[in-house]
Amino acid sequence: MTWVNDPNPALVVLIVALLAPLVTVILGFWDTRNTAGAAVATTAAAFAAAVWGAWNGDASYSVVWSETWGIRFEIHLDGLASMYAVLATGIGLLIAVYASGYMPLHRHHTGKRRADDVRFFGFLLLFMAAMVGLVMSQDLILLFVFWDLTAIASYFLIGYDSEEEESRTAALMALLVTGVSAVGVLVGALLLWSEYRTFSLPLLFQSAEPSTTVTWAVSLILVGALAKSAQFPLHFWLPRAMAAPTPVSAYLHSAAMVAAGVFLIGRIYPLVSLDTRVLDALIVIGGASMVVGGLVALTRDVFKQVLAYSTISQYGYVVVMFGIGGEYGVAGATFYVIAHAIAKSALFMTAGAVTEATGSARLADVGGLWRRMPWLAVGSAMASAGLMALPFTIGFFKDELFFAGADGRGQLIQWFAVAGATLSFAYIARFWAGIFLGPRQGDVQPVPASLVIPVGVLGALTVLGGIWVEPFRWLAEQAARVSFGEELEINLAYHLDTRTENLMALSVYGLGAVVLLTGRWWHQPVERLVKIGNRIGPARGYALALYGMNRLSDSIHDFEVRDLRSRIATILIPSGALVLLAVIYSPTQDTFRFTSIESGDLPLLLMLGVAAASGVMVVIPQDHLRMALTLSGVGFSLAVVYALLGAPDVALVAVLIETIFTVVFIGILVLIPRPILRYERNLRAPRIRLGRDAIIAFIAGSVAFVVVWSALSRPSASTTVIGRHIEQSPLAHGYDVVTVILADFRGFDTMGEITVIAIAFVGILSLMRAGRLR
Amino acid sequence: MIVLPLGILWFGAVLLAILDGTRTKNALLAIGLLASALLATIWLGFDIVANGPRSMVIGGWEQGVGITLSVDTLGIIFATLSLTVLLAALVFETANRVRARVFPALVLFMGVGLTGLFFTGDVFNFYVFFEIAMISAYVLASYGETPRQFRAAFLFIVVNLLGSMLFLISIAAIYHITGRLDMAGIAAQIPLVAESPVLLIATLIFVAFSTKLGLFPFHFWLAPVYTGTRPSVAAILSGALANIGSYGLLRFGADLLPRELADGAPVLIVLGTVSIIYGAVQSVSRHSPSEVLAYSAIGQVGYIMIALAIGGEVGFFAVILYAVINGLNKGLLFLTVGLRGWLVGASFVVGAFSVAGVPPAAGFLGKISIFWAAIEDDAWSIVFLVFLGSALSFLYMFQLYQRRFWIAREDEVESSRLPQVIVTALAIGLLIVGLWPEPLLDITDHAVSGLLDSPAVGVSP
Amino acid sequence: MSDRTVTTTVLTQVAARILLIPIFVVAIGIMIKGYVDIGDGFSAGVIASLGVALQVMVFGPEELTRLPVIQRAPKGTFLGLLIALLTAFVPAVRGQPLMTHWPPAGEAAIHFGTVEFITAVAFDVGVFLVVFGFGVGVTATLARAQERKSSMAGLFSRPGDAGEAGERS
Amino acid sequence: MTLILSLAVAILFASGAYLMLKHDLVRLIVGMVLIGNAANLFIMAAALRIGDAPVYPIEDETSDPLVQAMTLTAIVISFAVSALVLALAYRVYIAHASVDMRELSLAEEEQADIDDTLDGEPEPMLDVDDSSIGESSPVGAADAGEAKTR
Repeated sequence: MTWVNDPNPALVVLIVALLAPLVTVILGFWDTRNTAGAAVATTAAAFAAAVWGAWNGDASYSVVWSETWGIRFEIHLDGLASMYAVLATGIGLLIAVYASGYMPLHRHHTGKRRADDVRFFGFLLLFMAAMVGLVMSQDLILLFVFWDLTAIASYFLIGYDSEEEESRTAALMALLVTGVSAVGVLVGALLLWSEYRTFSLPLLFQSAEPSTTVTWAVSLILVGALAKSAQFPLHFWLPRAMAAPTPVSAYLHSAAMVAAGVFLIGRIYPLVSLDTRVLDALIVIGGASMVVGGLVALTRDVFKQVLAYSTISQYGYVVVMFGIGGEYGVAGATFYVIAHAIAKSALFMTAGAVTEATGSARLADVGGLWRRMPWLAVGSAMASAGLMALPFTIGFFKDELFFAGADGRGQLIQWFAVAGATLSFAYIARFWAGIFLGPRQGDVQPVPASLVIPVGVLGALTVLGGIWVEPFRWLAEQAARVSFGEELEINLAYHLDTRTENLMALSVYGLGAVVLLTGRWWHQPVERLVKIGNRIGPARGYALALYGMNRLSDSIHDFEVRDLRSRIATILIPSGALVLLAVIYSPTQDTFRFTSIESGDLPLLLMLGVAAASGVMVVIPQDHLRMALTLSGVGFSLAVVYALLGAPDVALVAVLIETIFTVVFIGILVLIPRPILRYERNLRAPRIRLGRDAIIAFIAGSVAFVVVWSALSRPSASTTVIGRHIEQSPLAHGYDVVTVILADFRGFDTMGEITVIAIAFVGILSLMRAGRLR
Repeated sequence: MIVLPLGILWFGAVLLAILDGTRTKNALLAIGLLASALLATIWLGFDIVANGPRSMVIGGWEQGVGITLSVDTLGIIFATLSLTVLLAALVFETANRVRARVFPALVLFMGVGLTGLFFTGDVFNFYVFFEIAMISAYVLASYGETPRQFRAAFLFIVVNLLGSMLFLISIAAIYHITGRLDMAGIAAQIPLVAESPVLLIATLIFVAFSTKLGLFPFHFWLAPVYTGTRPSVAAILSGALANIGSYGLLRFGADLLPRELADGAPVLIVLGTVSIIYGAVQSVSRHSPSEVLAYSAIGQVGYIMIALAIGGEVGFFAVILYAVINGLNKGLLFLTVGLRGWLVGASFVVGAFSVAGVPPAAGFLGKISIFWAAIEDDAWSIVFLVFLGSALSFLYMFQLYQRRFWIAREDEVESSRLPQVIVTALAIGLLIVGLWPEPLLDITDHAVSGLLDSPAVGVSP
Repeated sequence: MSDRTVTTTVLTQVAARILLIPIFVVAIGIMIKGYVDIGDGFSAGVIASLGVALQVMVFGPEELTRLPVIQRAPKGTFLGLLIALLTAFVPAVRGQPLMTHWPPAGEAAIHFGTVEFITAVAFDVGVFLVVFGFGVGVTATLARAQERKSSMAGLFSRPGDAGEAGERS
Repeated sequence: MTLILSLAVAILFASGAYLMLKHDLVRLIVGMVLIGNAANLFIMAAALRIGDAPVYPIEDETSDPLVQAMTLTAIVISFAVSALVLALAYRVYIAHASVDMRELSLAEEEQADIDDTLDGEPEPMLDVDDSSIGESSPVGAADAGEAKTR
């Protein structure tokens, strides 16, 4: 058992993470009271495994998943994977603790049953497991599988309160945006395969060279990544997703869903950096997200909305940093994710706790709570300070790296960096101050400690990171090396000098304070701007597309054919068109031939004429009984035709069948009262319809005619088996070749034929014995 | 060995035609027979993958004189799929209580027809088995015995009979120009015949099978029939019977008439495109689940057509894979139609993810193979089209899912447990295929190489 | 009931009764001689069931309950199918291809007059039974439905037409 | 001769198709039977050669026995299906007291309307204002307090 003695860290981390939802669901089914406890315990185990794995480092596991397609189940716990796995499990643990206090309250508000907790924790932990699997995947198809698994988990979590319409639309929107964009990831992977014949990322990194295909592939994958990271213009699903219970929002925004997007950029960064145009596009998209997210965050009143837009804005930073590229850019982006995840989840939990305590979710309705909820205030103050990039928090370094990176890319980017940081300073300060400072507002109820402790822990971590940054720096450095593809070092320290970064940071504090204090002047115009954006923005586009699609669907459904005759016509007419097309396409020379009519054929000719004439006679409106008799006339004249064609067997059977069919036909006609039969006959169809029917019938006839004539015009095949049939009949003890074919050579056909009769018999009996089958 | 599945089904069907199928013990007997036929098919499949196609001339005559039965991997795949769906529907109906004496017998008869036509190497024999399957389907469509089912059955018969007649005419024409009825002989003779009559014949065959599949514009019968019949019957029609269309197009198109298939590729692409868009857009605002699924089926046919038009290794691979997965999806989803309960919701959502092509449900394999075929063909418009279709499938499947399973209604009664468990088992099957796709991919690969090696190699003895 | 007694005369009744026997004889003859001359089990089945149909038309559906052969005919469909299936599948058990008839090709068969005993004849008997059962069964069902209809005339017709419903002879 | 045969097949097929476009169930079935007849005639016409009946003793060239066997099978199958359709037509009449396709279509639409009301409308999102999302899930302080006191 070498496996037990020397376990593979990559596998251990993945298995423990995958077991978490499984164990939780099983224990939850057993007794629903177990659910929260099991969730906390299993996430703790997953976290422990992730930390252990990160410490042991660099393990990989690979096994063939599908030989035919060359897909491997290939995972690698490298620096990048370690960092995200630690984040996902660590924050997952705190979220689980928080949720164990939050969900009973939520249940109470929504009238859910305890059993629903199983669903909640199950999907929450599945989310975590999918994240862990995603970050370790080295095969693009495997990566796609985990990628969509996060989308599935988030879909059910966002739609957790499915009785609310708000939750339903939010879940659908999140699924549509992230699920459909994930197809981009898939197509990108297949494109890369078509160029390099492998799905394996390490192999791709080795062999990929700048080319149009690679650029296209990378762009398609990035569409998926950016949509998941809620970057403009596909950002609109994220604020809607706030309809989910708060622990979900906290997780979604910090370490799971949205982080998956930037993770993917980091994962395929060696391919991304092949084309500078892609990098420039990242800067533009990230920049737009920074501005849009920041402006909207400044105007929002609902806690979770402020935070949601702030996330869009702050992941905008990360994307911009990836776009800036280089050592600083990559390092900054990676480090930023850690700092942001810790602080942002704390703020979401704060929002949830405050709402539970006061019953209000708007900044306008609360204020001055620091006295009533001191621990929460302190914890979230530390987290806010982190996001505001104040010194002695981990957040200071994230901006430091950002500014350092921007420094290399010219003045414009520098100004932009300052502006973005200012916005984020302002909206975070507005958020915290709005809740905890100012005049006292709102009635506070005590909340369970489990809603406050995680905030405190995360706040403490934020400050700890500002003082002893080494563990975080190490994690980020390992990760950034993987993304960057070469050695890289992150140096983080406080410098008391006038280097550009410091000046930029100082100007951010100053400008941020100004923005905060001048709120009453800019608030109105910005709000108006946001409203306009809402009216013409991508969310509007999404809604219109959905609405339009439903309307379009309705209107083309009105054209759907609804009666039988048109349904038949829609088979005959297109067949006519296709046959016409085939006639035009194929060479017509020698296709149609006349063969001579010999004098011996005259009786045959006559009988064919009779058959065709009686066929036409049937069509003429008449009594049903007469119609049945004319129909049998067709059959009998065809029987004569068969006899003339040298087929007495067929003639005999045709006559017999025609007789018994007429008996059955009339037998059924007799069962239907005459007035009902006459009813139809007496209605005269409009002349136009008759004409149209005639045209359709003509088309049908022409189809038959063209195909039949062209086939008959072929000289009969020269090689055929009928000679053998005739020769061998005596061997089969028969002298009527047709009968021998029916009973011996092709007896299997007859076997099938009598089976058809038996089935028809069964059917007729059950149909005719009205009311009960047989 | 080759006759074992057919024999079990055929004798079983005759036996059950005499017994009263509403009795549980008889229905269980039918289930046992169907299951053993399925196992026999799978066993045969292992043998064929290992030792190559098997064939037998009935009556011991020389090939061409007698009917050739010949089984290759392609036939095995479709037979296994169809029998699986039939079995699921039969088990489901048994759990729900069978309402008609003849239901189990008819399901077995349909099994006879389908297995026979997948196993035969003779075009006229194909027609005969085709009619066995169709006539069982005609009777099954009226199962349930309300006016609605009678209407659906009538419509179904009329339209499909028209298709059958066109098919019959094309078979006679093939006989006239080649002098053969065995597929191997036809495949050998066809290239010697001038192009024009063959193209016309191929057109008729295409119309016949497209009508069966419900390709635009031959689809107008499909939605009312699938909504009008009982859920288990709709599952059979869309999951088992419709396979005739995909199999027939592969067998007649790729195997017997490759030249004509290549000629017709542009038409296939145009109709496939329209079908994908039309089916998907129609599904978006349909109300009843079976209607959404019916239109979705029309869209899925479009993918099969496009893959068929692309052809070659990747194209045919996509056709088979997509047909198999689509059959399983539709089988599962139609069975959930009348049911309520959380297990049903969970199973439905697995099916929905499968239709939308989201892993780990099996559907993503089909989506990958279609994209793959399009990319290898450098057909960017098709890549975009498939993308659009898959986006719309997200929309209609999940609008439906949310409407049905997320909005509580007062008149809801949870269905009994057993049918729920059955659909859950099917959903788990879809997940297993998605997570461990290699067996399916491998056998599909095998079938494709059988199709491509040389024309009709699968049908020569 | 009453219509029929009016429309069928004694003459037709007698004719129908007498015709039944030759019809059956012809049917059986066609079936057995099928291998030598035109006709086979299928034609025989149709002819025989037409004979029964004639009886039913003349004497009414209760006629069917009188003759045990006819009464059991519907079940005979499945018996026939079974016989045919056996001739098809039994060779497979012996390792031969399906439907390998006995005696094998070219070998002499046991003769009974000009009638040869070969398994192909058994197959033909199966076909006969299927078709005969079908014919009789369908005829009987139609006749019963007709009877039921005259006893509940007007039930399914349009409002106002009730009086007219059920006529037609 | 081929032309005449093809014309006969085409006329039968066209007559059948014309009848299949009627509203009357019975005519529709007659149309189907006619199309079946056309197909059967064509199988016979597809014979590779025409001559004497293929019955021993064979002297002259015989007709193609294979198409005869095929025609026989096809005739029987189309007969079985037609008989089944007739029975079904009878049940349709019992169910609707009509043999008019238009009434069936009407019934189908009524049924579709019933289904539509049963299954509910798709609910496309129209309101793009997301500023209050995330507020409504916890219901209120009083409510939350209640939870505590329990």
